[in-house]
Amino acid sequence: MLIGELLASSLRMAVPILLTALGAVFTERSGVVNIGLEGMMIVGSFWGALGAYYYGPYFGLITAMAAGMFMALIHAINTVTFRVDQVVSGVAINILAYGSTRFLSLAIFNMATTSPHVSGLPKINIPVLSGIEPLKPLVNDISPVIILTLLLVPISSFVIHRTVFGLRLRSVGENPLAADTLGINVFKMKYAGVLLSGIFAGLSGAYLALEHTGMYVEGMTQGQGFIALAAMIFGNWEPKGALWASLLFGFSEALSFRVVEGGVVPYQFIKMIPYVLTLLVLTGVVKKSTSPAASGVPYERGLK
Amino acid sequence: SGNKNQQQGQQQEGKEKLKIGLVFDVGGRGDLSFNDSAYAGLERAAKEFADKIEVDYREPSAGGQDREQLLRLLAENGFDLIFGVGFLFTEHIQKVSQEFPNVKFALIDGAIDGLDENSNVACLLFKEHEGSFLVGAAAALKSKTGKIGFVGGMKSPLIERFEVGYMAGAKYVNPNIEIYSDYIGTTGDAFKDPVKGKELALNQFKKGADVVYHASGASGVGVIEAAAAEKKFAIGVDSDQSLSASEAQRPFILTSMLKRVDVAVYETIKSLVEGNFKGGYKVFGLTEDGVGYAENDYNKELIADIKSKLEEIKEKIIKGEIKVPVDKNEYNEFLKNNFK
Amino acid sequence: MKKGFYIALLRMLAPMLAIVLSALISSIVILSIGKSPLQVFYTMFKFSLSRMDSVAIILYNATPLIFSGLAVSVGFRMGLFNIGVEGQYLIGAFFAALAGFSIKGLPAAIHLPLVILCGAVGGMLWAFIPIFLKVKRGVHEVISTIMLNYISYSLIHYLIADLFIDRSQKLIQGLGSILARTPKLSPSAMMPKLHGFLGLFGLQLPRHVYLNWFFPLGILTAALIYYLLMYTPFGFELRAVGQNREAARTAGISPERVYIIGFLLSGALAGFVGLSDLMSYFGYMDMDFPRNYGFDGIAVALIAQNNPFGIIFSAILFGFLKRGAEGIQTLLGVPRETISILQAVMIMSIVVITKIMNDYIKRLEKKEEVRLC
Amino acid sequence: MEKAVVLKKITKRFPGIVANDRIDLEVEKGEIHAIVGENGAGKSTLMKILAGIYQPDEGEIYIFGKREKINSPGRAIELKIGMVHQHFMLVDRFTVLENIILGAEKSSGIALDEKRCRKAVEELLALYNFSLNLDARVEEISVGQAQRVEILKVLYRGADILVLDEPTAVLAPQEVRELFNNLRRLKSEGKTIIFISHKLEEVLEIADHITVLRRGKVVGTAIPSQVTKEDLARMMVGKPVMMRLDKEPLDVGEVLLSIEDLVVKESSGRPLVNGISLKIRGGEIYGIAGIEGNGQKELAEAIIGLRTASAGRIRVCGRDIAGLSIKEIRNLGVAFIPEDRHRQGLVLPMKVWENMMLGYHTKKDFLRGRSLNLKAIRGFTKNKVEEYGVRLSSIEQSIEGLSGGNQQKVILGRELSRGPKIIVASQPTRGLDVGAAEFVHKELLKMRKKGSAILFISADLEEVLSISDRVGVIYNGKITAEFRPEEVTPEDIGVYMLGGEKGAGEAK
Ligand SMILES: Nc1ncnc2c1ncn2[C@@H]1O[C@H](COP(=O)(O)OP(=O)(O)OP(=O)(O)O)[C@@H](O)[C@H]1O
Ligand SMILES: Nc1ncnc2c1ncn2[C@@H]1O[C@H](COP(=O)(O)OP(=O)(O)OP(=O)(O)O)[C@@H](O)[C@H]1O
Ligand SMILES: [Mg+2]
Ligand SMILES: [Mg+2]
Repeated sequence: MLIGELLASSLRMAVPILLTALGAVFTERSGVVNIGLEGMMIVGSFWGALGAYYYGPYFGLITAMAAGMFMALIHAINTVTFRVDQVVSGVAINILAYGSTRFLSLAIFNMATTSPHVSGLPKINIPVLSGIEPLKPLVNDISPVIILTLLLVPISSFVIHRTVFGLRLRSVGENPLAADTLGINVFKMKYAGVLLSGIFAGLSGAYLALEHTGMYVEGMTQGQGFIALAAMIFGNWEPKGALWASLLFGFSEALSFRVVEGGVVPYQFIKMIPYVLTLLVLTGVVKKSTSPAASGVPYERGLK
Repeated sequence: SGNKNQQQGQQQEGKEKLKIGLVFDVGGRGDLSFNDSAYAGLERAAKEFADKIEVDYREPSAGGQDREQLLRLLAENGFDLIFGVGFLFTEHIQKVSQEFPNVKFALIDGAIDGLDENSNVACLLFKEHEGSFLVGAAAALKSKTGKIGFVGGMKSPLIERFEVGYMAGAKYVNPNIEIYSDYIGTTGDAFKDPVKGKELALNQFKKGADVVYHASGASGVGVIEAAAAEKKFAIGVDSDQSLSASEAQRPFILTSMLKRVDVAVYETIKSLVEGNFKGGYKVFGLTEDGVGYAENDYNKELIADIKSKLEEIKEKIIKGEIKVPVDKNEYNEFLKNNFK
Repeated sequence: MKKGFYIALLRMLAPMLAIVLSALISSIVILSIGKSPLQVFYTMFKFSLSRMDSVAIILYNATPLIFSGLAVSVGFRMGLFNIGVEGQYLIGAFFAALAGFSIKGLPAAIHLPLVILCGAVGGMLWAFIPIFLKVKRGVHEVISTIMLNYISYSLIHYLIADLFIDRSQKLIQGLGSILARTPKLSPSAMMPKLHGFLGLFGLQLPRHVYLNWFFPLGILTAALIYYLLMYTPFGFELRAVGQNREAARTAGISPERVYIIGFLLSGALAGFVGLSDLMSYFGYMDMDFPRNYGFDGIAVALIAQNNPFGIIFSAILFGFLKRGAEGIQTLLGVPRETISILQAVMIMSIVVITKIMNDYIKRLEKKEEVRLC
Repeated sequence: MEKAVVLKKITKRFPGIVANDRIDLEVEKGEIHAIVGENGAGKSTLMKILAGIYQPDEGEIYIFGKREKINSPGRAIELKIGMVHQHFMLVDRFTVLENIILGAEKSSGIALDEKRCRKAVEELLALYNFSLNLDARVEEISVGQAQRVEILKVLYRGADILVLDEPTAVLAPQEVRELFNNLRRLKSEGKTIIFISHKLEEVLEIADHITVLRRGKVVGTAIPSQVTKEDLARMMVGKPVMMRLDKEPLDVGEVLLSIEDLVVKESSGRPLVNGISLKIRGGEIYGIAGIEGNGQKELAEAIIGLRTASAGRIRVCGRDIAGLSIKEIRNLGVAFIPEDRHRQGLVLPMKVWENMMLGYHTKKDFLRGRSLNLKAIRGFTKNKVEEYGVRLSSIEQSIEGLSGGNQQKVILGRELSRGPKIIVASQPTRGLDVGAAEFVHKELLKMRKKGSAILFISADLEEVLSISDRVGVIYNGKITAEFRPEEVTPEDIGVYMLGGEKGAGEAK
């Protein structure tokens, strides 16, 4: 029972990280580093609430993804078309996301930091599994976005490894010149990778606002875009890896909620658990990182 | 010189009306509790004294480092009374008020040493522990499981006062009650993390609590959401959170601990308008109706059965028959005295 | 020669063009809330540049960013991304505070350098963890520094809210709130302001300005870093490792050694970031101690293309925007978010335009070269 | 005869240089047409224009008589033009199969239909009698195999016009044979082949027509039967070229480099160098011949300390280097000319003079106190640039902008100027034209005369045989045979390079 609760809580905490990390896999695989994911989550949370406030949760999810994609488009124009430093562009995206949501929030809701309440998608029960007692918290009354996210892991994996699109996307991140000589449109592929990451991050933000909390609160992303980046690296640029990394992180967060305060350990140290655990696991698991060979390097045809 | 003209122009304009400025705490307008409450007071005054005052407000940057500059700029630009919302303004108001002896300042929640009636600073202080004591009692009275919870934002002496008052109130009603207590985080971000707020509250509910009180700013949204999801009770804080909650959440908000920052702001402006602004310390407790618990159309029935008991306790506090603890030490003493 | 002049002109022009472009884009934002862009920009410049105190405040704002920009840039120069400046400066500031409040009775001439040293040591210690993990265990520095930032937040909270909280703070009638903060630094640990020095030149700064000796120290540090990078064997090794680690290794340079020393240097610079605020403005460290300098430093360093002197200028640009935001908010009631948007747009247009310009200049220079040979 | 490709007045300018200057070229359908020229003559550029990578500034292109505008590699593929690039264009981390099908995948819906792709590729393999493990990652296969992958990529797309840019630079003679057989076969199928090479014998052997470029211009055309190697070389360079090395008789000193039973393993545990022993004396050049990927790179890297020996011993001037750092080994007097100058030899974005001090930047004469003595370093660089005739505009320019030959001269200047006792030269002339290669050889011979022990590794057999005093053949991490150059022919050695039997032509 309590184990079920712990796992359910882990899952809820892991989902936003996982979604964004999946997006990060796509952009990184196309060779574009995107540290603007945090900002894309921020606009996702705001635009998700905005869309849902006026036209309901489904529309909210769509506006969130569109908003994330729009920020990603800016990043793509900066880094793919103009080939500027990908980190700078990402930093600027984060600032822009912060400033523009606050600005719009004031303009639209007349409040700088919160939206009105919005309702999320109807919660669902998973038919067969919901009867099994220990699984109950995991499969009853859960957000459809959680299911969607979990499904997106094998789907992303399939897309990356087993489709024409995926093969081309990876080739562009590994050796854009080679891809180019084979008639693959490098720019289109990179745009696709970056835009996908924006869509995922936007959805992740919307999950926080619509599905978890029921409103937009400024800063509710709490730096999870960066954690997602870490999860993606930790997961070795693979959707499945990102899943395990996000779950590890979600689990340690959920665990930290459950460590009772007042013992010998000051509570601040309990708050460190997720980060320390991640660090420890990383230290224990040495593996050769296999970042895409041309990650972070702008491409221009005819450059050596 | 254009600048000077402009400034003078503004000052001349301002001379006809009193200029009231307010600088928010981090989080700004829309936090659904503290800042919004201050804003409500400002608005009310603006409406009531529309022909005598004009009001304006500022928000500090996300880290809040420019508080002092904002205060100073308001003072330079001819404002007559300037509020700093939150104890983090303590040092800044102390400094700036000395630079501008002709400008009045009001500090909410913070205490500056050595003020008197003639000072140009008024400290508006609240007895949050008294209000929390009442909602703690309400929680204990309403709890069927004998377990209740508290979720704080960032741990700090101020938030601990909410926690301690709440626990004392609950124990006062039911000495055997079990109280879970959690804090969200270790930075100011803990006041805008509804995701963790919800998870912590959910965890408390799952452990058996059926009423959870929060003092966590905008993170409280998550606590209320958790209560609605679990069909248990949440207790709001600062302003009457039943009013800002969604339709679906309202049945699950037992009450809110009111901290009448709006009253404090309004009263201070009023005193200025009426020409009897006084420096020093203004304390808002149960006696002054500066703190309390909320009753509204949505929770009237919920608290109907315990209201008389709450009123009784309130009287005792006002009369001094109950001494509400303000920190952990006093709380332990409180427990010793009441249940030996 | 004429071409050289032309190129220099283009170089100068790039940032101007960027500023104009971002101003244009921001104008749309300003128009959308029904204010006049011209008035906003006029006010912003006027307010920031026509007042002595504004100018000083801009430099004060720039001070921590110079150090964090330098810290980040040292990392970038050797090919590492130090996102951890954020945590490093908080730990550094705490170490400095600890040395500042716990030691009493030392003359300032000894105490002050000691406190600064402690700041640097704190930053180095916190930087040592990720670089040690990277070199010994292959842990990616981006992940470890992100984690360590969060860990530092909690650790700092523990240190200043529990362990070293100033217990001498008094409440009024048991009310108000004491701050979760350290005791105050001894006066001998406080950095003098620049007022006296500038007074010698007839410049009178208002009392409320906290511009202090960390600003000149920042410029000096930038110069030292420049010298280190360009004129010393270690600086050369650092750049070589950053630009081609394999070639550097082949040439007998140990990248691991360079990483460790370089990252510690970066951490030491990060240790300076919080000191200007701590030792001149606050005099204590509390839970409200300024955040995000580490992240701002990334933008500062990259806009300056990791050039130490460029960093001074981009830090001042950031300081200017911050001051300008206060000005237009106070004088015109324009929300400060407008400036955040302006800032983001400005960063983007600066990098985009300098990129286009540089490509163009490179082409021009190539033409020149051929004619020479 | 139908013309497959006609180029008219093609001009391509790069910033500051005219890479192709009004080039006319006619290639008949079904012929093998060779293009030769010095480094930087503009051969690759011209072919890249044909492949859609560069756009010509002026000029016209006709493919099978039709005027075409080839504005992207995709368009070139549509026109059935395929190019095998000088630097392989392969995705190292992909499998052979993935590399071949990339961009022309067969799919079912959105999914990749791997089965159909595999079948199509296997048919091609059978047709051309290629053997390749389709599931091997490209980073694991040999250079010869990688080249086959490149050719298959082109064939898979059904190209009718094949462009091969220096395809033989890294192949063993037997592999070259095999390649030529395939080219002839493709020719007999009616495919048109354009072939670039610095190796003039090859060109004379395989080509039907030859076009010679010099400094971006066509300086002549020839038919192989009517010209000699020397004629071609003269056309290329514009003056007579000496084709043979003048080597003074051997005058050896004591053993400076001695290697005993050296084993170097990959991180996975597979031995790359598997028990090599050799001794080199001062004044001696020991050549290592072998197909790339047989452990020569690792052997070189073990000597300089980039890899650690898992067994065996390396002694430099009698001193065991186990446990020494690269820097310490270099200080013992070991100079290293790495095979991949861009990856290991140079820091490309840095200036010429900065590259000139790389690895020697802590030498006393480059320091003043604890700082760099920039004046001394610049002065040193200027001297070397003059001495070696490095063509550049300024020592302040980044070394990226120099041609390969000139980059190599900088490395030589740097590594040879401190009187090294031992020189490890790994593929030092790869990609260099005859003139530049000759220069490298002369410099190495100078060092030999001065008494250095030189380990000379090359895939180019002619070269190894002409410069070395002794030649060892490396195969699978072992020295499988050792010769004196005058005792053998390239073909004999080729047998060993491909793993042939011991004893066939072995000499003591
Ligand atoms: N992308 C480019 N940008 C600028 N200059 C270039 C570029 N590509 C080639 N060049 C220049 O054009 C000239 C011709 O180069 P190209 O690569 O065609 O020579 P090549 O004949 O193939 O030489 P090699 O024998 O070394 O392969 C050289 O001077 C080179 O520096
Ligand atoms: N984008 C570029 N900008 C400047 N110079 C270039 C560029 N691309 C290539 N070059 C120059 O063109 C010359 C030949 O380029 P190419 O791509 O043909 O390599 P390459 O012929 O194999 O060189 P090498 O064989 O000498 O290593 C080189 O000297 C290189 O420096
Ligand atoms: Mg070429
Ligand atoms: Mg070449």
